[in-house]
Amino acid sequence: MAFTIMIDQFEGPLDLMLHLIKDNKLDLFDLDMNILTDQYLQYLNAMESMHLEVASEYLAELAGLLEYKSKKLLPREKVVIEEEYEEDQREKLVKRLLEYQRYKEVSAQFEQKYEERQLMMSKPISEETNKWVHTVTEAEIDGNPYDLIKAMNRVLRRMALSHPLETRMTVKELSLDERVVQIKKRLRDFVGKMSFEDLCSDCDSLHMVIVTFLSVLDLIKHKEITFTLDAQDVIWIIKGEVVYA
Amino acid sequence: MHEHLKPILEGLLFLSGDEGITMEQLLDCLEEVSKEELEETLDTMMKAYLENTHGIELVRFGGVYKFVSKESIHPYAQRLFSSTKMSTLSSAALETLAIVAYKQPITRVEIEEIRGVNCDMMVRKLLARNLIKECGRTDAPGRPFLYEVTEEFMDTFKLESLKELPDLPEFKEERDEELFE
Amino acid sequence: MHEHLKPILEGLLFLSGDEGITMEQLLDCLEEVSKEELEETLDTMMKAYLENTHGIELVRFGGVYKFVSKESIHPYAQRLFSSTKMSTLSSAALETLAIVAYKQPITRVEIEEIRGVNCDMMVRKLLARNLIKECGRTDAPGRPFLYEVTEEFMDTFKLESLKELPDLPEFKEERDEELFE
Repeated sequence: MAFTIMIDQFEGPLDLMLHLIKDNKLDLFDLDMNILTDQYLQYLNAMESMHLEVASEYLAELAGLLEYKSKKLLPREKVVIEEEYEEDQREKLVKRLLEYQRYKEVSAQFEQKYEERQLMMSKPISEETNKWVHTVTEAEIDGNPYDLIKAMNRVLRRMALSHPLETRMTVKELSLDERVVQIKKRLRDFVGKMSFEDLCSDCDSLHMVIVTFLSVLDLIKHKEITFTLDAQDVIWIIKGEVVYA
Repeated sequence: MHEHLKPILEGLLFLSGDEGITMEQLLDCLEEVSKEELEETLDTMMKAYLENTHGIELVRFGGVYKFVSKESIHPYAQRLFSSTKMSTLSSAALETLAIVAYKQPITRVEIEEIRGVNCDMMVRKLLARNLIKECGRTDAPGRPFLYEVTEEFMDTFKLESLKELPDLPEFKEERDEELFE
Repeated sequence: MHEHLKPILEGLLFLSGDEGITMEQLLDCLEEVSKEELEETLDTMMKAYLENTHGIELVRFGGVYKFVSKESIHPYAQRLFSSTKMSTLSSAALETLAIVAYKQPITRVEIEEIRGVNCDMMVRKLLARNLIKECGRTDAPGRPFLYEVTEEFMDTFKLESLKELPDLPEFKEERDEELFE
């Protein structure tokens, strides 16, 4: 599947999801979470493979989608699936998408008004008014240095911010591929099963945890590892492919 | 109608330029005139300036009356004046502003919940552009700031007041309607 | 008469404010129009604005056409502009003063580069209020004036010397450090 649209054309994960829903003609009111999750994941993978930075927000939402999907995929006898919980999760997402869509749509009207307004111009206050302004004695001006520094702050802030509003702020983060290599290295000499928590012991940010999680999914996909969940919901990572008995 | 008021208002509004004048300022200045008389006269003037024979119009955005040139003048103004730069607002900025306008007072975290992305930088940019402002804090942990839109926001989006905001679109299930097709 | 010209001229003359527009500028801007047509239209407009229903008039001084307020509205203007907010400095004035104080000696163009808006008017206001003063010229084309703050500025802001001004914070392109909340 060819992704011709870049991630920075989206205002965030919800925007991307709305695009995928529309593109795949999904029914927002009867949302097929499987298709959405697959498409979303494919999209992010495509971005990663083009070495495009994917903002953490996208990964955070992905984690939610994957959680939903993984609960559905896991063998029923192994996990107690709470249907209600799942429906709640799905409804919650749909509600968020609907809410977001409202503001997205209405902001198009704001844009139109904004453009109209830009075409209307005015003039500065007339010089003539100086002579009346001047009737106020200078002594009445009550300035203090703090007003000055505040004013200068405003100026500098505006200058610092006058870069394109679109600049995306992302901290340089570990990529999925780099993390996969790291994890493989750690598992090479390891015997037995390692908990996901242990695997994350070197993570210093939520982003890294998510990348680790994605790496695990990737390794599972390539049948390099497999996993089990125990009664306490701890994820155990096992090297090699395990056939469910 | 109060014909004698019209030239006074026209002159004052012309002098004040883009700073404009509020109703309160006019009431202070023209003590003998009632608010109703002023509003009536200003309304009549607004209508009169909308006529094609005029190149300027009288607007009231965010409670401030001012004269502005009409859209139709813009191409000529661009030729005549060197600095008629247009600035743009990104769709991220527009989205964030729309959320604040409909939900105000609102915290940054609440904006982020709706947009699904971090809005720290965006909120600071909109504050710097004076399109939103702080309006108190909530009692929630960390006592986060509440934000609301400014008069400048109203001016920027041609709004007299927040009552003029377009209705938020409702997205409803369409399946029911399909049954009757 | 050239009715279609009237709104265009009204709009452009309004926008040109105190500076006004010369016949040459108008001819450049409205290429397809002859000088005779323009003069005729402007004459008609001058007469029309002389009517009592208007508070502004169109004048031509030294070859420059501009709108000015009529004498009759000056008493009202005096009340409006001396009573409102003029005892405090506007934020635009504060910003301009801050830039001069921190960067002096500085030209008007340099101030404009920092503020991002035309500051001609503001510089003149601050000169008129004796908060800034000329202090020589640069060698740049047009030999623009340099400005610095005055003793009166120091009094107003209760400063003994400019060294007392607080240090400026550094504004860098900030990275979002609160990505995870």
